[in-house]
Amino acid sequence: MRRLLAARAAQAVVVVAVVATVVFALIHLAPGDPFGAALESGRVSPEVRAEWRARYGLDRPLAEQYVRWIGSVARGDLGWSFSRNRPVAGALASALPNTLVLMGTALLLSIALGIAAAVLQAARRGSLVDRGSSALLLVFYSMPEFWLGLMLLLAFAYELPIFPVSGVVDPVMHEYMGTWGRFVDRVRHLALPALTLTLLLSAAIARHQRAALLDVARADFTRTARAKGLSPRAVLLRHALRNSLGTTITLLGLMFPALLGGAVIVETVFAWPGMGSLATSAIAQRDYPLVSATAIVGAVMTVAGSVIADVLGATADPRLRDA
Amino acid sequence: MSERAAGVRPLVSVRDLAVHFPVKKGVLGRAKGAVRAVDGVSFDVFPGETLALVGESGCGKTTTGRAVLRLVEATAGTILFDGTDVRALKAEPLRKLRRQMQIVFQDPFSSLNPRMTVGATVREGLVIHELAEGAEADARVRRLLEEVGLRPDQASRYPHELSGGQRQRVGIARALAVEPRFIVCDEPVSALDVSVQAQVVNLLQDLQRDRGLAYLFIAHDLSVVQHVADRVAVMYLGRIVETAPGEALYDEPLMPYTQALLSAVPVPDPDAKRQRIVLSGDVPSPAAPPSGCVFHPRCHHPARDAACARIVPPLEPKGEMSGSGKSAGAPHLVACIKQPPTTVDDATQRAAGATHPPQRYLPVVGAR
Amino acid sequence: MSATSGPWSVALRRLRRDRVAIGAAAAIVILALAALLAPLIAPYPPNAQPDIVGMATLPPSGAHPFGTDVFSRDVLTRVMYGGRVSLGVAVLSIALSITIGTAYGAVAGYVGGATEAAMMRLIDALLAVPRVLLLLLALALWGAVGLPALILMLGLTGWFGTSRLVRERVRALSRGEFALAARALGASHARVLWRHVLPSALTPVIVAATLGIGNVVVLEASLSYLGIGVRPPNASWGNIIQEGSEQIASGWWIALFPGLAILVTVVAFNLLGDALRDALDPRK
Amino acid sequence: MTPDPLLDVQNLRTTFSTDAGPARAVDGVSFTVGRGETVGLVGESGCGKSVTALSILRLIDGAGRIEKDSHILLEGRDLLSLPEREMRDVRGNRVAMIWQEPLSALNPVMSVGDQIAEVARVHAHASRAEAHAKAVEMLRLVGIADPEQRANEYPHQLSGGMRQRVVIAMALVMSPALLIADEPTTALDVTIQAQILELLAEVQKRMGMSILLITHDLGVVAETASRVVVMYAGEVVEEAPVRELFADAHHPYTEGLMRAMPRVGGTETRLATIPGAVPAPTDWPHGCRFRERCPYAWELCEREHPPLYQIGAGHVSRCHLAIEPERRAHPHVPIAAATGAGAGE
Amino acid sequence: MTTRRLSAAALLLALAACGRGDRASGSEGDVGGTVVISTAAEPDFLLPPIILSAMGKMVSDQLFERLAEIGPKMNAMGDEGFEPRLARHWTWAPDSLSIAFELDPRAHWHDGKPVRAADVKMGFDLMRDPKVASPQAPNVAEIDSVTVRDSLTAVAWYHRRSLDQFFTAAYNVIPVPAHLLGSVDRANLKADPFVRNPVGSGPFRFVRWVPSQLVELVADTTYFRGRPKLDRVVVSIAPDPNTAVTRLLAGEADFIEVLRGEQLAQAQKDPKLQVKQYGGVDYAFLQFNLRDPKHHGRPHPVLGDRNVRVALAMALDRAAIARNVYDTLATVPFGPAPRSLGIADSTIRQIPYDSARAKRMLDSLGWRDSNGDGIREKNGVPLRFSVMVPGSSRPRQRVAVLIQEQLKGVGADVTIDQLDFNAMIAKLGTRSFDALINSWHPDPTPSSIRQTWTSEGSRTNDGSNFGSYESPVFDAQVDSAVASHDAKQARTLYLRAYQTFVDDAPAIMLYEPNLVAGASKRIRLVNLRPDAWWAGIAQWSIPAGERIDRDRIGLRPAAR
Repeated sequence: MRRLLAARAAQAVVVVAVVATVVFALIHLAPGDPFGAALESGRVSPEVRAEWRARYGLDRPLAEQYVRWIGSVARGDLGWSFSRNRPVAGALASALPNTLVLMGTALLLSIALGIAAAVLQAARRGSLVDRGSSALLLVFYSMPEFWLGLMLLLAFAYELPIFPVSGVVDPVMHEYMGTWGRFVDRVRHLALPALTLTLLLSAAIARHQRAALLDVARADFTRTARAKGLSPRAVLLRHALRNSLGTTITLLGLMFPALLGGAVIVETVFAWPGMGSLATSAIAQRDYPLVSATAIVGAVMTVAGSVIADVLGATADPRLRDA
Repeated sequence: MSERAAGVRPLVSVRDLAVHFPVKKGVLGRAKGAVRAVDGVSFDVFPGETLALVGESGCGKTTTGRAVLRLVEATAGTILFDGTDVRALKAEPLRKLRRQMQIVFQDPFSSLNPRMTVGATVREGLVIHELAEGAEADARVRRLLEEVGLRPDQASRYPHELSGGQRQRVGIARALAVEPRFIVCDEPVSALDVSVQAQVVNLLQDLQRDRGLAYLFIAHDLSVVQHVADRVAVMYLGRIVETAPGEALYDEPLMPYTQALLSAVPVPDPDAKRQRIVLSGDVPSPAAPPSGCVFHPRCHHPARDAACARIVPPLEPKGEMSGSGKSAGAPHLVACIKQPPTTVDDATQRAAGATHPPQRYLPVVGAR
Repeated sequence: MSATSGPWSVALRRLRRDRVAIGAAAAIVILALAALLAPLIAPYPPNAQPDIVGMATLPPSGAHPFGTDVFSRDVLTRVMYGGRVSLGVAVLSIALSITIGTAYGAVAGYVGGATEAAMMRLIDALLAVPRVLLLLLALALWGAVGLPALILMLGLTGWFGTSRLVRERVRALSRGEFALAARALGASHARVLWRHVLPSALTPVIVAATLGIGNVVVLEASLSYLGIGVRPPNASWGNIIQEGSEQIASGWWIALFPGLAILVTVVAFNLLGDALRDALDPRK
Repeated sequence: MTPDPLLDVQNLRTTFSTDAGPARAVDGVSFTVGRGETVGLVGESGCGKSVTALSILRLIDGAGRIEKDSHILLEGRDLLSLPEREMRDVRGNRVAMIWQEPLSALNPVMSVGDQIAEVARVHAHASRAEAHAKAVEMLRLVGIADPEQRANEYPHQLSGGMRQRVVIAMALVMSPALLIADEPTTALDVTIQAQILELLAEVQKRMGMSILLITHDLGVVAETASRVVVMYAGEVVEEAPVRELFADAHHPYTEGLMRAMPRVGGTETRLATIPGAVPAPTDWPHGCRFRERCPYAWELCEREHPPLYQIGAGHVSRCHLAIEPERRAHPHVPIAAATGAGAGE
Repeated sequence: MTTRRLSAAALLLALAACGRGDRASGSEGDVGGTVVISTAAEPDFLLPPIILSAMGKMVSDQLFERLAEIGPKMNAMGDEGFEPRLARHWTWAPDSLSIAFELDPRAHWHDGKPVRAADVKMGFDLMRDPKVASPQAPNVAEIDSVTVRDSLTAVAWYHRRSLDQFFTAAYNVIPVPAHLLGSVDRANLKADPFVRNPVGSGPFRFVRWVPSQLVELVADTTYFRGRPKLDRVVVSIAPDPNTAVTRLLAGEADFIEVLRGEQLAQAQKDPKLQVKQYGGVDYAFLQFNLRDPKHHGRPHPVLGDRNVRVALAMALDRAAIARNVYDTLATVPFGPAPRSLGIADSTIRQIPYDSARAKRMLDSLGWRDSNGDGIREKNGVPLRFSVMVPGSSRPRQRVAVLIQEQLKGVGADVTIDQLDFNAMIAKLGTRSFDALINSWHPDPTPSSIRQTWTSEGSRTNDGSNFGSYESPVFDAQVDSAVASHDAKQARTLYLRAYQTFVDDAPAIMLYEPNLVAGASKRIRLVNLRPDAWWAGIAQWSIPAGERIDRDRIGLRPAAR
């Protein structure tokens, strides 16, 4: 397990380096001066502009810029955000926890929901419950994130104002609430964005988990378990579920970027001040240091997610532990 | 190795063949050790004869067969095909040479392209080597199908529409299409039912007779091997531990491993009372083979002692030149320092910690 | 058995018996026809603004079954024309990404060794960036892009998964026995790859492509929602929704119908993809 | 056949629905297994022997079903009429099963100790500790060294032979009355096969259970079974005590099988073959199902489905030769030469 | 809408925010309460010399007091009507080349230190220092220097006399605390903690700024001119305009500066909300580039011809466009000045909407559709141009689509080039565009037209005459209007210039929106000025009986 972790950590470094390179290449491949627009407003004197360019090394040869860029990424120095007027690291530090809360909640809920649905479906395979819930899940699975978000917003914030429309907490009152009040406030704000992601994600998980369960149900050892005299329930929960979890965990690892992508859109719809909102606004404002940093942090999160998936997968499947 | 029947040159001659697969670890896939799948194997196959390579799963027999055809790259050793150094060939001459040496696989289903009809599969060799095209190729495909016992109209079938035996016949027809001189038969009948197995075994024998083919017949089933082989080589953990003409090997197996192997084969005769040698434990991992004689940890030879763990036994002649027919004059070679006669003299053995002198040990005499 | 019992005709026969697959295919055909034939069958010109003061944002009626938008344009017509863009973008970009992904994955999987390791590390890295983010970055960097560039970018960001899939299949198949048999016959690497490995490796790719079309339709809609997808005056389902999302209370029909079109499309492609996967499943 | 048999299978018919129509995989099979006896169930792939085994445990699922008029009496109780809950008490308890592929038969994510213990937990309602102790005891019984350690290992960490020992240990936890062994050594190397067969013989001696040994290998049957049931095309075609069968096989199929089998020490240079292949279970031929491959077949064989004829004591054969034995002297083709253009496959 | 304001940043920051200096008064009953202002814009900084964004301006105006405030007549010429703020009174030098401001000794910074003349100088110096690169440097270009005469007297020295020289110092030079900013690294001023955590001298104190979420201010009860009625002002930052409105409709916010269309209708129906029109100074137009975007020396191949521009203007039903986008809340402007400034009027002759005539005119100019593709050509050049619109402005995107379709009707092919804001700025800077839909938020002095429409504005780097409209006649008319000292005469001269502008059609005036603010009914809104709705926040109040939870927080600091 330790070897697995070490290998994955080394792999993660490679991945992040490649992502940093790709982002650098993208920015420098794009037409025009990458940092031009931010400096181009007529109010900035040429001298100042030259000074800024020098400060960010934009006057150097591309190769040197690249080395500096990789070097600063390696040091964790992510630069200065033009649009936020603060260090990129600070902007990330305030956004990241919100994203983690949103994604973490959605992930936990959807794993629980998705697996529960799949177990129910697999247990009643072919029944009305199975087919009905499969159809419903497919519809959720097929919905654009923003559309589902908009519909939930329309229903539960507009027409039936149970939940707040945006943000992480009540902007004004939160600071003046008690501990319980704050908790409730957070949960209320979290509800709709987390629900949106959860519905989409649990639909995906349930679909895969159901297929995995049915696959396992065909496996020889499931027959062995039945031949031992186990009840269908015990076979499903003790043998089939545990085995199929492996593929679901792997799937979650692979789905992590998509989940992050979904979070970007959901955060935008619900004005959730996380990495996604940060990235979209940074991109809209051509704040390249911030854009690059969000891409890199996104990659780090993805890699971390896949490492976690690997570790969990190895916990669920001893074969992977020795691999 | 064998200088019998002066003037007959081996068609295939393999010397000190080794195939090691690296065990990869870490991010960059650095090799950390190797699986010694084949570790110093030598043998000859003469025109028109069948050499059987026998052993249990994982002993390296399939890898050996593939390495001879350069379908896996050998780590060391030489492979001569009709005098040509196969390992030294560049891509194009190798491609050309493949016309002369073919392979038939164990699993007739996975070795056929599911998306190609029987006809296309058989025809492919003709196309590749530009042996025939158009109507002529069609005619040759039909002839080949008939020759292996299929109906010509089955050319338009797909593999999944055929039975196991029929598929294996297609595999054989594919190999025959390019008119090879040598075929590696890699467990060609072990996936088949008994009744079908007999059909395919007979077919292979008929083809050998009609076309003068040489076979390297890889198998784990000693009873099938006895029926097809002129000579038999027994492999264990990547090495040949005994080789002899068929009759000699089955009559008087000298390597303790061969003895155990032979004794373990169930005999379809309820009245046969035989002494069975049941080996303890499992085959060790080829990534960490035992020192000395690789078989020594499981050996039942009464003279087994510390020297067995120290001395790598040479594959040396132990009996008189025997054999009849195609294998006439082939020697009986065994890798065991405890089975006299041996070139590893007493002094050497004692120096390696031997406590027992070699002694003739024949617990399974006359399986025949 | 008939002479046409190759894997594809078997799959087709299975599909023809699958009522869900038939329904999904029918839905796709209807949507595609409505889009393709829009210039012939759409009730109005797509961009005509008959009366921007009096006819803007009218609810569905006999004359305008899907209502009108803020510019007094017919929403049904717009949805039909939008389908041309949405489906066209999806199909073309999937075709592009499948081509690139297959070529890349095939090379990596067939060549193997250090080359493969390096190629796949790159894929790992590219897969680690959420595609939406990558697209946002690229589209923002290149500024306003036309449809060809959008297709190009969707295609260029969509092939990583395919290449992985192809790599795995090619790797397994090219080391498998029938590829070995072909090599033993003297077939060149190119021939083994092209004739033996790729045709079998493509089965899951075709399923993935079918499922992928739905994904790209959603992705295009999301990008348009974020304001960087298909730009007006080109109608796409995504930007009709975007326009409509601002009238959601007073003109719900503007966003609803293209949204339903997306939903039906994606559900249909998902069902078809699932059916295709089952039909091509050799275990059955 | 046996008085008061342990298992009495009567007219078992198991059908699967397939794209090509109903497949009568097992089609009216009857046989018995006496107490303490080892019965060999022999046949080639597709003959229905494995389906028979699964039917006994009622583990047929999906597209398959056991027809109404079938009976499987275990100690006099018809398993087919038991409610599912009671049937579960039979599985793994009175009747246990071991499988062909020990690796796939074991749950890869559960330690082997837990998998063995599970049987004790379910049937003996043992506590966790008791069950674990039982698992270790069983591992020791099947000859696994260092059982305490091995109990915590997972299937992939064991060798093929050891895995099969684990499967056997799992089957023996409740000292079942009947052990069904479905090709228990087919996936194993010959030296390991010898070990496993020896183990089975030993535990049978010690525990006294009956064994239904399903195999295609006549050699294995000759060495282990006391009575042999030969199946072909979903039917029993011959049943006899093992010596009698090997000495005097009556059914042409059994005869062909014996001759087609290469044997160590055999003298023939050329094997006899059975031409053609097993017909499809969706489309059994009428009359005698073997007649198209049979060297003796005549028009009666096409007209009339042969019943099981009594040949001798405990010896039955589904072949019309029983009533016209002189025809055996006149095969259509010399049996040894039947090879080559076997286009009828 | 926020970015629309931003796009006019150059002018916005020249704007005089004037406010009547009502003293805080009234009973105990209307002191207290929280107002949550919903916006989609985030302040950039909170230190006046480096602020560029409108929202930064709005917040800093609550935090930082200026020397004097413009009077109710909004007169920017001379000091007539100006009311004292930090400056108790001021003295003109006899030659009018300097003005001495005497500070109110009661004025103090929120850290308790008194406001001193050095603070005025510091405010000016920061604007002027090239290291700071203040975007507002041009706004104080008229001032040569600020000196400290004594601790309470600061003197502004001018290069030359002008009508708005008092306004320049009193409005644009905002004192900042020298004792806190004296030692900052000016080259890195934007990174200094102060700019995100300022100490001001105004009626509200800074509490906190959570990026992209909120800025919170609380009443300074020791403010020398009397504490504001509200306890607390929170700027709640939404990521987009829709969300900002939604927050008001959902009751999470109390005020939004602009409501329109559907959302306005919703707010009007909502019993908890009030809507309030307050005019506006914005005007939007379709601006043409008169120069060839590829060769600046040549006229634009299509739009360089005045007659073509006039024909295009005739083809546009501007009333319908305004109606479609703003319903009744916008009117077609008379000329390049909004009605609310009172300088332009209906006497200016307009180009009528007459598409038939537009077609005839184009025909006679030689633009004919000879190849039948629906688009006119002349000498092989198609009547085709692209129109830039910022991706952030929905109304302008909508207008672009309307214009596109209407011009298609007369055989002109318009492509819409939707750009993000910065990309658009870059193209404007290099003049590489055909046309754009833009909007100005001009300052109350009509002279600002120089920057936007005269030759001067087209040549200099700071100018905003992106279309290179260079008419000597118009230039001369504007110059004489600016030079005039008589208001009546100036008005006549300006009207003449506007007429020239309308006839030349370098841009087609589209609409001037009538801004409507939305607010919770419990807020008593005071002094929503067309140019600066926030001018009266210190006087807004919430009656005790109508307060809700957040109004009752009081002045206590946040629990954290």
